Amino acid sequence: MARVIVDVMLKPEILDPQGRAVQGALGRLGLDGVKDVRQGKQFIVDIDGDLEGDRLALMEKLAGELLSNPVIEDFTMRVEA
Amino acid sequence: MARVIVDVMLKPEILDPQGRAVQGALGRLGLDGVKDVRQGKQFIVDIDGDLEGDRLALMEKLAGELLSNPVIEDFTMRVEA
Amino acid sequence: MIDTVQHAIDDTDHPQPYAELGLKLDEYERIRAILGRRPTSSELAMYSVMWSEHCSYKSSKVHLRQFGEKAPKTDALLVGIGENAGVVDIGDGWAVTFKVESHNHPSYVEPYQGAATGVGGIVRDIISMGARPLAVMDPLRFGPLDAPDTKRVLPGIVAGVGGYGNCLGLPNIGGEVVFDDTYLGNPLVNALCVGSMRHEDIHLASAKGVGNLVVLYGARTGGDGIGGVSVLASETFDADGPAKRPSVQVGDPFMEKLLIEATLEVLHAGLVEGIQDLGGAGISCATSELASNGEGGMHVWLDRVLLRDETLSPEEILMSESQERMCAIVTPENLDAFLQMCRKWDVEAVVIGEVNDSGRLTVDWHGERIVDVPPRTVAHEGPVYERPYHRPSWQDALQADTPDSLPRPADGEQLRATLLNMVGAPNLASKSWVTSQYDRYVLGNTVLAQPEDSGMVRVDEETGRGIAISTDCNGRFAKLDPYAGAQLALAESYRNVVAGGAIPLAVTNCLNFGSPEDPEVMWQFAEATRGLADGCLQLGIPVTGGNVSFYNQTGDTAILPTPVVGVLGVIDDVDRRTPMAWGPDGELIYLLGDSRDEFAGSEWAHHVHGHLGGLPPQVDLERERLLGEILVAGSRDGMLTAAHDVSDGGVAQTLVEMALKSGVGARCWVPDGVEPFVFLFGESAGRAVVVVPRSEELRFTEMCAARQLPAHRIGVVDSGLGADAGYDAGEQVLQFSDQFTVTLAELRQAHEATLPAVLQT
Amino acid sequence: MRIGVVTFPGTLDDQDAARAVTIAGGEPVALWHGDDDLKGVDAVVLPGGFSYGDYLRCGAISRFAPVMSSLIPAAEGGLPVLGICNGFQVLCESHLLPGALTRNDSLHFICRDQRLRIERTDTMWTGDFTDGQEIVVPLKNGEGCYVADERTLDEIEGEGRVIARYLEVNPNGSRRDIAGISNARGNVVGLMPHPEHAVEALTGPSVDGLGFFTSVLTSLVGTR
Ligand SMILES: Nc1ncnc2c1ncn2[C@@H]1O[C@H](COP(=O)(O)OP(=O)(O)O)[C@@H](O)[C@H]1O
Ligand SMILES: [Mg+2]
Repeated sequence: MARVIVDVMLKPEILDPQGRAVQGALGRLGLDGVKDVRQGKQFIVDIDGDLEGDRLALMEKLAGELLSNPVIEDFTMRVEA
Repeated sequence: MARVIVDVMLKPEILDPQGRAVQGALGRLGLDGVKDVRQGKQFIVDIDGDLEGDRLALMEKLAGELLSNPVIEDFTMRVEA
Repeated sequence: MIDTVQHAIDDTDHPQPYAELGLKLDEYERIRAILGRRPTSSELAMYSVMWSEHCSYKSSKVHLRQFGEKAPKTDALLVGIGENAGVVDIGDGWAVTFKVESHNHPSYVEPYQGAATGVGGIVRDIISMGARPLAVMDPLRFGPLDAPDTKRVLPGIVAGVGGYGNCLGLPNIGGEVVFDDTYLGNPLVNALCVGSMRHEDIHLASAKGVGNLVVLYGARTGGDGIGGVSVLASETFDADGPAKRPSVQVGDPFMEKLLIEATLEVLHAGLVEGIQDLGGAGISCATSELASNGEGGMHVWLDRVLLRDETLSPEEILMSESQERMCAIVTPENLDAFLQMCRKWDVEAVVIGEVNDSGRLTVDWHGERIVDVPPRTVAHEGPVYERPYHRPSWQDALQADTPDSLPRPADGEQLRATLLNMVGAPNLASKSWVTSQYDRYVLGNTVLAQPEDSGMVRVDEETGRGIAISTDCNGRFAKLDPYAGAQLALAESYRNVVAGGAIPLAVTNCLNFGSPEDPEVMWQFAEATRGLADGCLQLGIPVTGGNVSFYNQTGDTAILPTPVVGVLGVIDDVDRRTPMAWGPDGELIYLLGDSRDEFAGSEWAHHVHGHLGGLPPQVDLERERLLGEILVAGSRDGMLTAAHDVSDGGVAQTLVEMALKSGVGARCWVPDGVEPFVFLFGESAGRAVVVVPRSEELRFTEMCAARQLPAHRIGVVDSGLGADAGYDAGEQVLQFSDQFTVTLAELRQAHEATLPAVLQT
Repeated sequence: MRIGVVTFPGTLDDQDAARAVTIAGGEPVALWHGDDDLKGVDAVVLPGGFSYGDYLRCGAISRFAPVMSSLIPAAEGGLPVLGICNGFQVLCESHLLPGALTRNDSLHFICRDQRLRIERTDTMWTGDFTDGQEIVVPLKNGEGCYVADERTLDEIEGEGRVIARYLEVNPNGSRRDIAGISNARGNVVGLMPHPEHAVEALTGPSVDGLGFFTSVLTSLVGTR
């Protein structure tokens, strides 16, 4: 059993209205000095057996093509055994 | 300058239609053995100065009340200096 | 440890948590008497949810009977009260079903999901009748606009209604947004759905045919919402359900869309003998109702239910209120075809039971019998209460406290200021901050939607046959006099439907009240119900269904009694609808009906003076009916360019809304014998403003005279008044002769700024 | 002329798109997401809706549907394809069109009658409009904010591939007020607003949307 965690974030040059809205709200609720907020997605994928070789490569490919859109997003992926 | 990373996930007992849709897609695209997928949010908050004492407590409170909805979501928060 | 029937027989004195499940001791004793032993824990779960106020209508039943007893004779009713939703014949072989339901308490706890699942639930009611859903509506009520909790609750509820309905592909064609202090700790989220079908496609919830199979299909069953609707809707908030399960249901509109398509396919293919949606009380409700309406026997293998969470106990599976599930009765020969259509739509389906003639509902869990009950005692023979009620001690004082001595605007300048203030009042201001979050175009059949008087959709693309619906209620009127208030709600809804040119056919309602255990609230309920039933009889339109929501209160303070009434009308060609925007220069503006000095419960008294007292406007349902006949005839014979009913905010509000919608100004005057202030802001019932082309004036006024409906010419559409009034020549203005002039730009600003100013973040 | 209309699970405006095709004088042909057979149609409309619930990202899951495995090469080969709203999102996710559509800057779903200017009339879907023509059609979306990096934006502007722009109000924060774009060849067009809801005076704010559907019929006749 493996657990794959994929974090997806908008590329820095793409406007993030949700992050901006959160930044505004944090300020209004009294948290000073918030410079920037980005809102991304996190996927937790639980998968049977070991994730190696071809399956690992496929997971990596899908993280980059399905779970994230390379036109606007970056992703990171890590596997926890 | 501190960086706060807040991960927000639906509580395990709450239905996650997004995760289910992703699970279905991963399977159709040839990744076998996917047992479960949960989709959550990640916030990256960059904040001036050190985050300690009251400000840290406030950030923690807002992570639990603003960034996540305690009725249906759990969160974890970590601070990177 | 599974509590089996055998175990219940052997260990019959085992103490049971009936009180925590919301059952009273005598109710528990009755269950024991029915079964001749103590119930198993699964049986107790079933009885407790099915006998809750929400599912059993135990406090309201004795009053609701009037809707049947006093039902007017009509051929239009194909299926009456008691089914998932009533069905009305609209002609040409078409039938329509509609219903409104509340999701008040869940929406307070979790606004987005509460409202979303409210929409999801009512849509399933409509598809379970065999109808294709056509549209949704959402009557909403909140605390004061500027209250912090309103800012928490309102955006979430609106996003939830929109999120679910938009994703399902159902146009939102109307609703209400009302603000009042009493809803602060208890907002009202009512949701309406309407659907259409051919007569031969009507389906009912019954399990007929020994040997037929019970198929559960749709989403998997999870732990969400256990005790949700029932606990939340029946008792007040502090009594939360079983601790380890969240009492919030999460909706999946995508699954519901697939469920609609799959359901309509299996129904049209003739693969279904009976069908039932799963809402409050989940599998308990669906199986006991299906069995009780059918041959009277059913066996269920509960361990076959597909689960999202393998740790669920059988009691929890029986009670789970997971969304997006349906139950169908299918013959063994049709099973494969049924399952295949489900697969086409990626919908999971599994046989969980079988119809038999045992007269019992039996449930097994891995080979052990955990339920063995007569299904009628669960579904239909729950407790019925004659709750005590009496006229509130404060009612006389409230009615004696008339608005007559409130200071009124004295001259044109003050009237003008009052108008600008009123059109921006939260209850009268533009609701487009809300409605612009709703898709009103999808399906391509929406003929009228917000801000029109009614929502109108085309049912038949060939002939243009269509329907119109409006929902209304002024809770302040209902507080002043619940009997009259319910009739005023009915009258307003009726008027909104006829204003568009449709002929009213049927009524649905959502009766939102405080605690039925409070005799004064119970009196409000009894009076409102009586008023509505009498009113429907007089107008000749039957109540086909509805919903009761009790326990809407914060502490001891109940909400305004809020009997929301929805009227459905038919129009044989939607091309002949009457919109609210007036046409070109020179058309004549008429006020139909009588204007009296009636301000009790009015928006003016509420908004300007914070006053509530006196007797509500006079109700004259014969007059409403006559007004309706004139408006329908005017539409049918092409005599009217526009029509708009007069209600909250009076004639002034009506004229402003018509002018803003069309963007063209008008010159108006006050008819003889009426005080300007009373004319502009009074809220007498039975009135509408219509716009008549000059060529039709004689024909129209003669018709009104012949039918003895008062018709006063009160204005003329005029785009060229700007220069006379000292503005730029092109400036559009509304001019009240001898009183004041105001530009449409000022009115628009006042009307449209209110909601965004508070809600835009 | 046979125009395919694709239905994915969660597609909502397929019946409207088919109606628009009919009113324009074409013959609508239903195409199913799970079937890679394009049935020999002359053009395809990807209608609006919430395919796969719009979970993950709008259009992200639909892109991998069997029908797309035929449609993508056909579009690259010149088959006229119009993606409306969710269909536009699918086209971007499929990389038939550049850029992406993200959450509206207001963070709300928005439904309004939207004024647009037609910027280019030499695509297969806009030929019946006049240059610079202003039209009003419904707009309804939650994720309609068109984004791309500056280089890409400059490139599509430079090649004249912006086919429609928002006027008066930019309802969702789209870069450079972009409401619709085409590919270089002009056969694939993506549009956020909904022309299929503006084909009958009775139910739409105008009949301006019809032009998209008549355009493709006209251009197909021309190429035959
Ligand atoms: N929550 C809502 N959802 C959809 N439409 C709404 C909602 N609230 C108000 N509307 C629409 O806005 C318009 C104005 O509402 P209202 O003033 O209550 O109408 P009326 O007084 O004619 O009943 C109507 O078309 C109504 O259907
Ligand atoms: Mg009205």
